Amino acid sequence: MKTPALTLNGISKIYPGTVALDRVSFEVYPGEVHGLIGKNGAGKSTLVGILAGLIEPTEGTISLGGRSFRTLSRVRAKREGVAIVPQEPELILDLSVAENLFLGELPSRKGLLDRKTMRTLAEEVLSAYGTGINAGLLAGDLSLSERQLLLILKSCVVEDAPIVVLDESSAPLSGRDALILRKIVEDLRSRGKAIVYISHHIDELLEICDRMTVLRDGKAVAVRERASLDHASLSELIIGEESSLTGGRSEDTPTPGEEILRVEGLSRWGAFGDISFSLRRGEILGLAGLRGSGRTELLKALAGIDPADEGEIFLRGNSVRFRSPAEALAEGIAYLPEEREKEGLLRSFSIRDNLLLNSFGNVCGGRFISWEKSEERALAVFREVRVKAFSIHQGVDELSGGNRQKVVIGRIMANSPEIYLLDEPTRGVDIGAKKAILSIVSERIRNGAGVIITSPGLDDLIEVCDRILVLSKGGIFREYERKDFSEHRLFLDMQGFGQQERRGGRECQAV
Amino acid sequence: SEKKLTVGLVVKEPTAPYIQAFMKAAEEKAGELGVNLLIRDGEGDSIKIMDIIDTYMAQGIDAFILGGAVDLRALVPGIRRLNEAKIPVAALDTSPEGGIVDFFLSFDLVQSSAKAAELFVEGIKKRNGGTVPAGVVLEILGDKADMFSHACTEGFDSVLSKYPQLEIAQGEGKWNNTDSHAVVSDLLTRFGNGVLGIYVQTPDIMGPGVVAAIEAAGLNAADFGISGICIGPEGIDLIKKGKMLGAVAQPAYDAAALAVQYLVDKLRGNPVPQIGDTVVVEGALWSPAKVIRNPWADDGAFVVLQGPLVPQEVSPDDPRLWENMLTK
Amino acid sequence: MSGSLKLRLALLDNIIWMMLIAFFSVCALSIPAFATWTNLVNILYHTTIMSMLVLAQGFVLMSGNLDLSIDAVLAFAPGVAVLMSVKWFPGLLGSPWTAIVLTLSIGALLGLFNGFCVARLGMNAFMQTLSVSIILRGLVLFFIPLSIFPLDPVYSFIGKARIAQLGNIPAAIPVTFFIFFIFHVLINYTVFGRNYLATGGNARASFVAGINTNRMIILGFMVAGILSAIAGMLTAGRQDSVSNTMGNGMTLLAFAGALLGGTSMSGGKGSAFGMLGGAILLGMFSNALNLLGVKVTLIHAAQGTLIFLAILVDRFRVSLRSSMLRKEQIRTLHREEDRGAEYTVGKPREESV
Amino acid sequence: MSGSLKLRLALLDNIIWMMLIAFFSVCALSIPAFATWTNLVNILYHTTIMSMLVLAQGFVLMSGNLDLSIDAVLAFAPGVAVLMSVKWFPGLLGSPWTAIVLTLSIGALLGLFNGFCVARLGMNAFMQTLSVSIILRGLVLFFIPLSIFPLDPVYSFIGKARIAQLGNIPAAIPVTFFIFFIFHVLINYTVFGRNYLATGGNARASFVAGINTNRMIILGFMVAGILSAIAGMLTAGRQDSVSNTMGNGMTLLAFAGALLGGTSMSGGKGSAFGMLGGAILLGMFSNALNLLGVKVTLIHAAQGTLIFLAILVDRFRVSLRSSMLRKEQIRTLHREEDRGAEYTVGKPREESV
Ligand SMILES: Nc1ncnc2c1ncn2[C@@H]1O[C@H](COP(=O)(O)OP(=O)(O)OP(=O)(O)O)[C@@H](O)[C@H]1O
Ligand SMILES: Nc1ncnc2c1ncn2[C@@H]1O[C@H](COP(=O)(O)OP(=O)(O)OP(=O)(O)O)[C@@H](O)[C@H]1O
Ligand SMILES: [Mg+2]
Ligand SMILES: [Mg+2]
Repeated sequence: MKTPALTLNGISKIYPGTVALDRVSFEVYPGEVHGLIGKNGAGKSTLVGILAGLIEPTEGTISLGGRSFRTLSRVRAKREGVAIVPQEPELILDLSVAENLFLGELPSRKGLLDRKTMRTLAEEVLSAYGTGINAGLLAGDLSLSERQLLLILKSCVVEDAPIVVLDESSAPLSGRDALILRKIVEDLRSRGKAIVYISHHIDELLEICDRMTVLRDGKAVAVRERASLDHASLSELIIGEESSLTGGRSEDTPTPGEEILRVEGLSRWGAFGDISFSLRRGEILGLAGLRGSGRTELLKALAGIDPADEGEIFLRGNSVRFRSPAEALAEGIAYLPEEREKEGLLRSFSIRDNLLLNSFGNVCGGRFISWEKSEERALAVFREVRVKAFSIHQGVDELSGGNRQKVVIGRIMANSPEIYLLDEPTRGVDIGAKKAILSIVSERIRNGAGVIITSPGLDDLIEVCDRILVLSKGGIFREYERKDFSEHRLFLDMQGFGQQERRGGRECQAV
Repeated sequence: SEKKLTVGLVVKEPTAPYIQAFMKAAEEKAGELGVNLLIRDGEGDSIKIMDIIDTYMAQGIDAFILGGAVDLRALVPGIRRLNEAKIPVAALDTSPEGGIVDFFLSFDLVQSSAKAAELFVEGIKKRNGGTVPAGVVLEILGDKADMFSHACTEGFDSVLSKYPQLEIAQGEGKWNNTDSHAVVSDLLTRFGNGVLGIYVQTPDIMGPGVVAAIEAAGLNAADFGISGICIGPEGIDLIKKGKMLGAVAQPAYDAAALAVQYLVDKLRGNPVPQIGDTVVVEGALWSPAKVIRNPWADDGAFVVLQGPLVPQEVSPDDPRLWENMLTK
Repeated sequence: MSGSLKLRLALLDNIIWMMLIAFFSVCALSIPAFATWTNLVNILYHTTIMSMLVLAQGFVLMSGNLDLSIDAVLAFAPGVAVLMSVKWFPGLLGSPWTAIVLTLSIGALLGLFNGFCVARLGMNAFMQTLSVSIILRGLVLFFIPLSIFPLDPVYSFIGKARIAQLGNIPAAIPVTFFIFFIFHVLINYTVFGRNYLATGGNARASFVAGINTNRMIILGFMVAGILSAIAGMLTAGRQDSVSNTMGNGMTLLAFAGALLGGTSMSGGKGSAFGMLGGAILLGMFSNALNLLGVKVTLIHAAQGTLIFLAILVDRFRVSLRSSMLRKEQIRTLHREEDRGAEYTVGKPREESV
Repeated sequence: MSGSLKLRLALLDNIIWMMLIAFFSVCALSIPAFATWTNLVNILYHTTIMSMLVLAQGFVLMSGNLDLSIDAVLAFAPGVAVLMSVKWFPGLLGSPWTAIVLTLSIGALLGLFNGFCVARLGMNAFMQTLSVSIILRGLVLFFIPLSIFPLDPVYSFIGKARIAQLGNIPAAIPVTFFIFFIFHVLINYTVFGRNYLATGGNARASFVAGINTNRMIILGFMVAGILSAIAGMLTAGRQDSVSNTMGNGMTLLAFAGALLGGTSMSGGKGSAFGMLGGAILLGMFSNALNLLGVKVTLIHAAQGTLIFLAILVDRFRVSLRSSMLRKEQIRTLHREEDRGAEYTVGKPREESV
């Protein structure tokens, strides 16, 4: 029998008010991709954080390569061969791509930085997997997906560690980048590395993992071989008792009402061009596209965050021009940001204050705050989006990644806007919560409001949308009615095969 | 027996050596007379000084000494509160411009500055064959915001106005050597060889910087006839080395000792100097001291102490100079 | 959560007031003249000016910026206002009421300028307010080489007058308390206050969420300007003159007061009462040292040490708080265990970041 | 990217030197004695002390912290070192070389203390260094009520001596340049430098990447302490004495110099040459105003205005930079069009290909 590359023994982690892990034991063998699964707040990130020396355990031992530790510092863990891509990955935006890639082990000669070697090595790594990222750029110039890819390459390839932890690394990746990740993981497995893989995507888990450990409320409840699992049984394992997945789109949806938003010839230099479409009340419109296809930029333009250079927006028939999100919000347009840490959350605020961030005025109906009313409203939203926390007065900093996402979604709902611009609302939430969010979108939110939604994968869109626009290189490529939805065709369109119906696009970027 | 008297002293700010002399003299005198002495730092801030006055009054002081201040008008409400409480007040260095100040003990800043300025002009004459040629003289100020500085300039101007051929260029040395060094370097550059002399308001804390700047420019400090008021230990050193022409010695030590003496005398009912008197103490550098009505405050006596010129009137080694008493 | 825990947490969250009370008690027991009515009134009276600056600085900090020009505004606003009303346009603006309005307006305008440059032009707040501060100090020196006095009693009222009906305490004290109360309400009970705090917590996220963050930042600077102008009126009133050295060097201590009072350098946090506590603590330190008769050359070192100890205590609050919560959690778990739940818990340990 | 664009970008990135050259040219043309050898040497000589402080502050800023105690260390380190070697233990530590080593060690120890409290105890850097600064200033006053002079020529060498072989320029100038050069290499060409910058850029990410961020922060403060101690030796040497007012009030201007030189308040950015430029620009401002004969009462206001203008110019660099890059991108697109690439440029068109 092989010896495990790592063993966690009876690990507990107690936070004030929360037991994040309760005597969890966990093993991973070399050459194995070990899935770590569970609902939001089950304790996955805490577990791998302890393994990587980011979090100090309350009790238990960690064994790596035959040695036992009660706690690990990050420096120590790294020396013992643990590489990690954390759930909220961060780069040093002012350093170059190459420097970020080698941070912590910069190539040097006698203490002096060896830039040439670094550049060459970086280009090698970046091109080996066909990422198309330029090593000379600053990290700050990269898109979200590219940044994530960069960190994955750093941990998986550059650090060349025997143990690699990927905490929901596929979440921000769009289509092709997700394939690159898969290829990287395959390589690691074939080279005998031990990989801990966290994800909420059932299909992805089934495809990649060899074994899976299920966490539920901080306890390891099961360890299963891939062979013994299928889609349904895995979902059931994750969700637990409430095994029947409620939610999703019910088929008898009301027919959309009058047009509330129309966009004509909207362009912004460098992002998208000549975009025209309309949205009706009660309609859910999906935006599909690859990384950099311009979905986020388009939504930001509609929300007044980065206003468009050209074109017109008609709201309920009137031409409007928003210079700031405040103006858009006043007209009932709310935007759910894609980057929840940077643009969504206030880390020094409690859950309640985050939920009501821009709706205190609405909720209290004036300039002065009634804390009773606010509390009531916040609690209602808190329950509706099912944040796992013991109180709405807890800081958002103390929440798991998925629960933070739920808080941001709750905030959008607290304001009851007329147009919802939801940029990847289901990112990082577990399958149960995902169903719940999608059902909120398709059942409740759409009543009297219009929704524009994006998602990194197509299945969410296919599930809830009435219509899908495929964006490619900043232009609308094709439009699908619900009856024409086909995953295959949508996918091909996203890649940009066939340009016949192309409208607008990057050619107008020079305007 | 009566209760032990308490005298409260507030100093302008304790970084300068002559303030150290105030504190030392007051302490010694208080010990000698058997009274308590409290000392606080006014941090060059009138509000702070008034805060301390309030605190002193809460503590129940019997007499108050103001050891210099940056702004002489702004602290007047504090002096008035002392007057209302019938607490006698003495002032050193500079006088408050309001309220009743029982004893103001200092040399006359304007007069002393004029005396130093006359020495300064004499020096120019001597270096230029007995005449005052046309040219530039530098006046290195302390701090434009400080009333002390204003009085010095007034005295300096009163003499220099008689020599219209002299152009005065001011520079701010901020009461420290680094800034006086920089500003003198710049002004020497600006006027090239045309500088006839350098007047430094208070060479005790700006002199070494000025001398260093002159020497850094490859020139000889003796050619600039540096003069001013207040000497300080470093000034004494410069005089001995011949790098400073001379300065009016500030009677810092004696003034503080006299302040304690007079206040205690007044409280104990002993005779104190009255306006119109002349105080004479054999062998004291500050004697004879005329006592006149305080021209700045609402009322009170100004005991005008003498400030002799060093080294012209008194040797730099004279043991009666506070500079020599402090560093002994 | 048990009641006693809640109480202890509340005490911890108001640690500045706990420190204040602790320090007060020690002083009251050991320094004779300390706990007298006169001395306590003195402490509060002496704190009024600094507390306005602490509030000004703290308020700007809450929005994630900082203002180094507050002490210069303190001198400039009343200086120029009095000049205008007494010297430049005595006919037009001669009334002391006009002078008061002028003072506050000048403060607000200077704040507007700072805020505009920071929010709209994207200047670095540190550099912006530092350069404005140097310019204003320079102008004050130019305009007011010599003090202007006496002031009209109406103008000097809030700084100087004593209120006979209230045990003869200085008017400045109730005025200060009232202003702090207003800010307490503003910060905690208005939508503006929440939006303002949010801007400091994460400006980008607040902007995206539809808060007019630029306006918040500009208003923050304006408020700081007005508060500094009030501090200037208090100063001028107290000394019954305007002079060019007013407020010199108070800015850094104002920072210290605000931070001690629980404001965060990185924005998004702050309470008016905390800041008041911070200001009073600083005032009490210097009062106690003065009464104690610490040697004058050592008084600064002693004051610095007290401040250092205060931040050390404040620092331990954070660890204490989480350890208290954790203990409580463990207690709950044990109770569950007794009831047959399956948890057992090991020794709690400090968490490192 | 075209060569000319690269050049223009490089110029923009060194805007502080561009401003310096521009300001220099204006002064050289309009102020008679300005562009003389002596005056230029003077400017550099006067800048040496401030430039050390700018480097100290800038270096700490790069790691995302700040240090308000640098000017107090400037006075404390040489003060106590000289006291020890001249008064307290003349037998043991009497050599001026020991005094130099002592000075630097005291600077380093004070930095270590600051760094330890900030990195390990999690104290707020502002409060930590502010309180240390107050304490040190207090102790300096206590230990050095009167200046100590003269100093040993070995000790005062770097502050005072002139080097005959180098056209008689003060030793301080080459020493300063050499230190800046060392830091240039340290920051840009060593692994330590990159790790240090990374810590300031994003402490969390650097921590995850396995960098000992606490060590970086502590080292940063220690370096600042040593540089401040060197600044103190330069000051003491120049005035040939140690006195308690040395360095008073220089900290804020050191910030200004560092920020003008391109350092960022939020860390992760900074270049040694930029900081040198910032320090020299500040020195040139005050030199030019002195040479111009600006009235003493207006000199502060003028200096503040110049600083304000400098940050305004610096501010425009950012917009200018992105507009230049944007134009370049358009040009590239045009070129692609000429080559018949699949994208068409110009007015948005309905059809394509
Ligand atoms: N700093 C903290 N303070 C208090 N509680 C915390 C803290 N960090 C995490 N928790 C709690 O620990 C539990 C486990 O969180 P963890 O981040 O490990 O969940 P997760 O399984 O990774 O969830 P997700 O899928 O949403 O990322 C959650 O209930 C969370 O609220
Ligand atoms: N901050 C930025 N700086 C420079 N370019 C950017 C920035 N943000 C986006 N872009 C560019 O704008 C274009 C559109 O990006 P956008 O984020 O809208 O794409 P997306 O379809 O939302 O993709 P993703 O899957 O990454 O969310 C891309 O070419 C991207 O590189
Ligand atoms: Mg997680
Ligand atoms: Mg996107």
